[in-house]
Amino acid sequence: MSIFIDKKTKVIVQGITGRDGSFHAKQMKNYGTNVVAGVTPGKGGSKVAGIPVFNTMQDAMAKVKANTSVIYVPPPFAVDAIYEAVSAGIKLVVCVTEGVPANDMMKVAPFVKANGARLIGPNCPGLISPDQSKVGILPGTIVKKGNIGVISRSGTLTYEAIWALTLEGLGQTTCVGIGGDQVIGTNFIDCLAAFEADKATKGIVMIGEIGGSDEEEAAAYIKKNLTKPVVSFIAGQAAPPGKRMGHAGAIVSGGSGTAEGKIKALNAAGIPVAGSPTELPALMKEALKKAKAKAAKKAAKAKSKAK
Amino acid sequence: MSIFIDKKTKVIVQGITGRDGSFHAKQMKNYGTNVVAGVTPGKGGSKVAGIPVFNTMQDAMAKVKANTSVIYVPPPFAVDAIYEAVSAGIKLVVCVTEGVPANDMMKVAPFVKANGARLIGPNCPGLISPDQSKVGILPGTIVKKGNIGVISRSGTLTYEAIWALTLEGLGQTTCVGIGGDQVIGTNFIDCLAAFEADKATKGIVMIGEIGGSDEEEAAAYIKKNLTKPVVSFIAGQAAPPGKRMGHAGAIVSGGSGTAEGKIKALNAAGIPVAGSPTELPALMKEALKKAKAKAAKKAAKAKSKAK
Amino acid sequence: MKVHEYQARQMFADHGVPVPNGEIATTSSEAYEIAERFNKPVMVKAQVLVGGRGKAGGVKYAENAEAAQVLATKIIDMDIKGETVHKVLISEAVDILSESYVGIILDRATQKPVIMVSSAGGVDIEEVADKTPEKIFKEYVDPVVGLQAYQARNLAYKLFKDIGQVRQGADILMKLYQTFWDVDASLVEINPLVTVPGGKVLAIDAKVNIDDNALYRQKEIEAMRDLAAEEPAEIKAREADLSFVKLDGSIGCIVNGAGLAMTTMDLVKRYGGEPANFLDIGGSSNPQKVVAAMDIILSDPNVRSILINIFGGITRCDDVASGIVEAFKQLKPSIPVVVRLTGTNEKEGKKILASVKLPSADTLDNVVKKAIELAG
Amino acid sequence: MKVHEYQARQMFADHGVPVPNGEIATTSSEAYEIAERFNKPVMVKAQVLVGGRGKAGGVKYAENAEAAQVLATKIIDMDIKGETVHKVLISEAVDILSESYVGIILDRATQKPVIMVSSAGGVDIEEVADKTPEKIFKEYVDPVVGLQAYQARNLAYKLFKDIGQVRQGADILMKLYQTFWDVDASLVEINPLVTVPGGKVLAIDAKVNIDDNALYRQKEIEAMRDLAAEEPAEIKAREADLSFVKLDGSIGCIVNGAGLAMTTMDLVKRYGGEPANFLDIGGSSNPQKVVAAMDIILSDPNVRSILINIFGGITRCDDVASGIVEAFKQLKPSIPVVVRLTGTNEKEGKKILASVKLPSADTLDNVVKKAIELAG
Repeated sequence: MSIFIDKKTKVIVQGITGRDGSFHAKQMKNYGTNVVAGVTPGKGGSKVAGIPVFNTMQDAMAKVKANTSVIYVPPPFAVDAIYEAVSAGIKLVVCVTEGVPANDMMKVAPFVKANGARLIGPNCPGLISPDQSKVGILPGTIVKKGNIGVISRSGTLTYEAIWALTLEGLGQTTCVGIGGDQVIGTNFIDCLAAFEADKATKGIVMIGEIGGSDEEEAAAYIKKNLTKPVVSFIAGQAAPPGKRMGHAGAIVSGGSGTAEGKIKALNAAGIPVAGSPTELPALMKEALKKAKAKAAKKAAKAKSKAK
Repeated sequence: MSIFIDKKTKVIVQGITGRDGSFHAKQMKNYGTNVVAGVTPGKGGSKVAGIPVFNTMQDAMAKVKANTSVIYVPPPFAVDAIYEAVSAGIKLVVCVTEGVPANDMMKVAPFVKANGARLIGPNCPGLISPDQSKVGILPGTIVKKGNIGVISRSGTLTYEAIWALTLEGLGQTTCVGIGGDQVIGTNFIDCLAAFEADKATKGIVMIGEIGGSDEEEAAAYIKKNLTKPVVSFIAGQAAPPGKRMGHAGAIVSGGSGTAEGKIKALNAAGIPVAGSPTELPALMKEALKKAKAKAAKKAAKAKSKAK
Repeated sequence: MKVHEYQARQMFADHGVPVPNGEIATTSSEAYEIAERFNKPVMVKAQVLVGGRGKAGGVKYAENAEAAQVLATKIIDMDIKGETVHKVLISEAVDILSESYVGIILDRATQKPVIMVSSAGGVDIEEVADKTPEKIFKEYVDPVVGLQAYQARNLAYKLFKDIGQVRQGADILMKLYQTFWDVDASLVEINPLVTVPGGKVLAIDAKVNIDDNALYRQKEIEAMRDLAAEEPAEIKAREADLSFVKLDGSIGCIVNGAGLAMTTMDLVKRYGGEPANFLDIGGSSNPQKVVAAMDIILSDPNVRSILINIFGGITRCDDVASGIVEAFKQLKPSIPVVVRLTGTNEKEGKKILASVKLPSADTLDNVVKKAIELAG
Repeated sequence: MKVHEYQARQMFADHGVPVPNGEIATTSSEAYEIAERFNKPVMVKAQVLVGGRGKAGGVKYAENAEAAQVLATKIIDMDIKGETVHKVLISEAVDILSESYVGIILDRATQKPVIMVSSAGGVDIEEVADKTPEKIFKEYVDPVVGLQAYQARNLAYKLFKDIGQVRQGADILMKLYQTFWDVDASLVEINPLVTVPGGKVLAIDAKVNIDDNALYRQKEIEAMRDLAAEEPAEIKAREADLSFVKLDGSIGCIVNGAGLAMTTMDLVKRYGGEPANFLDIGGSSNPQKVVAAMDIILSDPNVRSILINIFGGITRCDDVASGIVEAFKQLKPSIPVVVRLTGTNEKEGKKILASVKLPSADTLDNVVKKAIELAG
């Protein structure tokens, strides 16, 4: 099992004729993702890697029945692409594009929700459910099917974490990059809830970074709602305050959003935080062991009670 | 019983210090409506007819726990008053104000819905549940407690219809003026559904007028969903096309929205349409008789089956 | 409120919608000057608020300035469906390769603006909608987020094959929607939107209706109101803040509330009379409004009786009664007036009215019948 | 992006927010002229992008033009927290009766703009938020419908007792929100918003930060960027489309991806080194970016080793490797460089890299340790 994407995922690539769009359309197709169409205004009727291209999402959806789209169009057109996808009936929109103005995101994010769809991103690497589907730019070579869920605000840092897990034999159910911007469609809590509900997922790796209070809120949520073990890593301990560290969302301002504060909140919620991404597998193994022991104890107790 | 307002209705009057606001605040209070506060910016701390006045809805709601508000402020401020009421936690907003731009209404109407509230109006006389509560400007003197629900796009025409019913002994559960504008918060179908669900209501009078296709849609809805008898009147048979007849919504354009078309649609759905509002009571009595006979027949049938 | 084509095209141009060069002329010599300055064939277009000016001969092609002058002479002062032409638009003529229709209105059923386009442009769009609805394409706009570029593209693809024209068309739709929103329009229309040699897309007609409720914040547009194109009685009514529509019958009607005013008219017809007007004195009416209403109706020579039908609510019967008494003092009507007063402050009203000794009626149907009877 | 006070106050003024008269001076004689023209006491205010200029002596009161000239002489060329003052704002001094704080930022938790006000203005608002949070009042704005007048009133009532000032305050908040939205701000702030004798409400300071992601459509604002207030290396990095932040350590870092770049810095610290910078070459990187990155880092005399950490995804290892080879050719670095390449096209990348014979590492931790070791 998995969250958000699986074997039934049928993808339209918005901006399929661009450099990134065409490259990753092929990568997704090669991985086994069911890429059913692409859209680029003015390029309707052509093909990219055998994938039919349409002028509009409306045209594409009239021919193919997709449930997911992934956006590679430049920032000035990315928000329009989100509206277009949702209005055409797409239920999961993954926006890879980096550099979308926050004002536009504040308007489109509630629109997506009001229409019963889910947006992942923007400024995100997308998601992958190993051996099932890959939507976005996460490299298919570093993942492995298994029972760990991965959530991250970052891109390449996520690859690092996934790769560390894979090397240590900890495969994944789904890896989700939620994006590094201030306003994003799907946050940690949305993913945590989905992983908690996913039977195949046994443990969760959550990778945060400086800026905002998403990790603090996630920590509180985990403590209250999650039965599955979570381990974490927070990037940006060495970042100076007041400076944007690449991601629009990665900025410590006025003493809030620091790595220290986040680690403290996570530890207080009983969530182990790794000192390096490469330490995540060991932490996860220990957490799984503890969870198993706890479950066994509980089962034993229940059994003895039953007697 | 009743719909939308009853003994538990607690009202804040927005624009209570104006000419209409103060007059109708008193009228409502005299009728027995639980008017708990008024709001006029800059007049906080004063009183109107013993009702405390606050500067903002926020201040008012901090002191009194109202669930309903009624708006008498001038058109340029009416939409702000709707936002203010809903944001302060009001669940039923009645906007009496006439002359609100359609553009503003198109924006605020979905906001009200998204916040789980109901807007009635604008450009409406409000509503009254006889002997329970009166919110708006409907005269308390013409109604009588009973089991007929009244819905109307009009103001004084509604009084005419109610008065005719009252004179003929047909009392009302609730009378709702939904307003004469193009964009309104609550339409015929919303009210029809509420009356259908209200046990005390035995029959419904629906008063329409030229313009739009609300009556046609209501007719289709009634045919499909209503078990209670509905009788109707449509104003504007003598109206020339292309001219706005007072109400912003009362205009026949391009051959659509005619009284003829509406009457045809209603008749096709089995709904009798009166030639004059004064004929409504007779039509309603007949409809009630028929419904009773039908119910008796059904009961008898059920009984015979049970044997 | 309706505005003239030249005013609407200015609103379009202000928002970047491409329109041909054009200027307004009120005399034929002005028409000549403009056409000469353009130094191109022009269209001479009557500026009237009624529809169907083309069929009525109000839109003509002029090869040169001389021809423009001749045509302007013919068109200025022409009567089109009762409206006199006072101005003509002199607009550069273009070679038309294709004609489309583009319109935006408020869709009442969805409570959203809807944009409609059809490649069957230049003709009566209602006929297209009626006979070949499949030729009309629509996009509903979420009013809180506004028209999105993809929606404009979706529609533009229905009008054009060429990607350059699709882009122009989509851009025009975005700008037209912005116009619709900015001017508080209840309708904006380009019919036709044309393509010309070289591939350019142009709006060669412009229609805009404004939401009357928004005029308080559209002062510049309100100032465009063409009083010359209106009934004098309607102008007077608006100044007195009355809702008034002139009709051709003999029974003058003064009513409070639009629905009741329509119903009163309907009943006049039902009982064999013909209403002379729709007149709603509105909600919180002051006595002066009644005087103004009476004055307006009395100025119509067709009127043979007046019925006043008041169901007091927000309107108080005593206010209306004072107005009636005052109107009798000031206007001394020579035709019969019948009054029905009921509702808020009915007693007080009837007391006041006793001084003028008018025939009265107690029900809606009776006051109508009485007025018809009195009209003879 | 930060803009100067005088630029921010212009944005406010353009939206109708009342500000005292003020003009910018780059020399003390200009300061004299402006103050003389105003013919009133003025404030001489250093225009720097760093905070805390008041405490640093960059904001002074001048009774007359002579005093203004003297103060301007002192303030111009002053160093405030590493930033040199090049311009001073000469602004009419006002008698201050009360000071409030007003700010709008994007609230990440609710994903809405939040307006914050406090009657405890003129001081460090973060201290107020920390010590007396009950003195700060907030309204969250629904971004699709914008700030509503009632919200502005709610807040204005928290700042003022006088209804006239409440109205002014509410109006200023509406206009400030419009500014926030129109300029794509990530922050707008008035601290303090003051009342003066006669009852007028005025913004006497102005702060605006712009969302970097929106600069593509805020060309006029982007042109306001003060290159003199920035690190030359940061300017160079922006021109090369690199995310770069200068730090004080000795280990230069070139990484793809912001999260990984931060993590690399964190690990440098963890393993006993000090990072010289944050540098993210971004996603679809071309070889030239690597050359530019290397150039920027080599220009920092503190740097003693460079680590390149690439996890290929959208970035391809072969592109980066080509860039490294090219950088070695062009720049001939004299300090050690250690490279870790993994992910997309790793094999091809390593093949290309073989030509320069660099020390390499296969894991994140190892490349960091190696760089520290090489820095000595």
